[in-house]
Amino acid sequence: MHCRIDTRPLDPEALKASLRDVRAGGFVAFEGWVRDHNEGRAVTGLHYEVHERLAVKEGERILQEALGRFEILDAACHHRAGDLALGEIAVWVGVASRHRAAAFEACRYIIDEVKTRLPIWKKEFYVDGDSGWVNCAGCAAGHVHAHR
Amino acid sequence: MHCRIDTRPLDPEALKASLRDVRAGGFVAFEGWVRDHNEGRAVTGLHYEVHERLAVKEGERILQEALGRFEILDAACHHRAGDLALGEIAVWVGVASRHRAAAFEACRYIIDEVKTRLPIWKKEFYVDGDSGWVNCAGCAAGHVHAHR
Amino acid sequence: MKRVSVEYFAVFREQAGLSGEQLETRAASVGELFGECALRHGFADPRERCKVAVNDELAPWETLLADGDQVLFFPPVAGG
Amino acid sequence: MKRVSVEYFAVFREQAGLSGEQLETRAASVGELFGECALRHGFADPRERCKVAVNDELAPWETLLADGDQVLFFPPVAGG
Repeated sequence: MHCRIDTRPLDPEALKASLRDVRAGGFVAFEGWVRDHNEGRAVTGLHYEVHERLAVKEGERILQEALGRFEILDAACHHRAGDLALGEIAVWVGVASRHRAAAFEACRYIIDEVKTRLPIWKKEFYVDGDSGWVNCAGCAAGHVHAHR
Repeated sequence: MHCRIDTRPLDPEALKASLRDVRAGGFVAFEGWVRDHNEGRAVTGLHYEVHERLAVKEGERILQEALGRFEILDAACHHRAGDLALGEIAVWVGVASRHRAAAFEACRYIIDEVKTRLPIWKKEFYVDGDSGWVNCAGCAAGHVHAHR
Repeated sequence: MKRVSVEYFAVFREQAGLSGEQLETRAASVGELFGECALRHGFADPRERCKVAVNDELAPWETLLADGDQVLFFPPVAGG
Repeated sequence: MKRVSVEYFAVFREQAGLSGEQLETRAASVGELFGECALRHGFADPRERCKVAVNDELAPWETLLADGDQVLFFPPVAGG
């Protein structure tokens, strides 16, 4: 069970290897990829600001919850911080279990909770030079100018 | 969209690369791993017999169904044939979508259908030298002797 | 009498002791043909859990058997 | 009067124009303190969508403020 904030690109095969278990018959992974569009605007890349200590603490709590609620063997979650390009992996969640149903449910649970509970903020950069924090009132893209 | 039967080890990163799409924000993968136990018996490995032509045809039909039912961008499924060792990947399903909910649902749908519809048969080999076809009446493990 | 070819897979092949045979049969449907073969070779799996393909397409058990058909009998599948 | 330290993140840091400050306040709870800071710096996000951590632990808005507390104000999160 491990939750980490990484400033370097995530390596799914290495992360998966950390969950290897000969008792496991099913493995489910979720990857969040940086898209080229969001709400109709062309995105060129994004920046994740993370409060690392609290993000890891909350992430580990979520993984523990999943281990308690679902019949799984192990689970992990890694999230990127800093600048990301299109197509990069922003977040990786992996779950190994004896049977597949529990792996699907736990993986879904973990990513849903991670997205709403971890102190992580996403700033999108747009083709026209603007930028904006996602999910934040009164600071819609186009009103805030990029200052990287 | 592709479904294949492979006699060599599956390469998840290469398979995933085939589904890359800058419009995709979520990617879900399922891997079936060869476990060391099944129904209380210690397993040493297994053999998949596959009717390749019909398995590919039915697998492609399942992928088309998923593309029609869920808001996904692309999906693929590869299944091994032949002899597999513990821990090897027996089946890989990957789904890319704009939003994660559809990717989870489609991935779950595909693997559920693949397991019940593709003409693939699994023979398990046990520590005590016995073997048995899984899911088959009147031929429970221990009654059929290995003859690899 | 129709002449058909039959192929067996996995546990059916092992129980029959052969992977295929050429048969002459009066069976009207592929389901009826399966009944004949199951009886002769001692297949234990109930038909509801098995599948049949006729001329390279999965088919319902009610499919009428025609002279020259190629029939594949599939025991319960277990992919994954 | 209590002396507390406050830190701002993401859009709050940009809107405040600073990442942290030392404050003297009569606010009883961290929620009350947030109200003061939001007014002064023009934070637009409703409190229900924001979070607060006190002394390195996420905490409810009703948490009583104590002298020397380290308070972190988090705008709406967007991981993934």
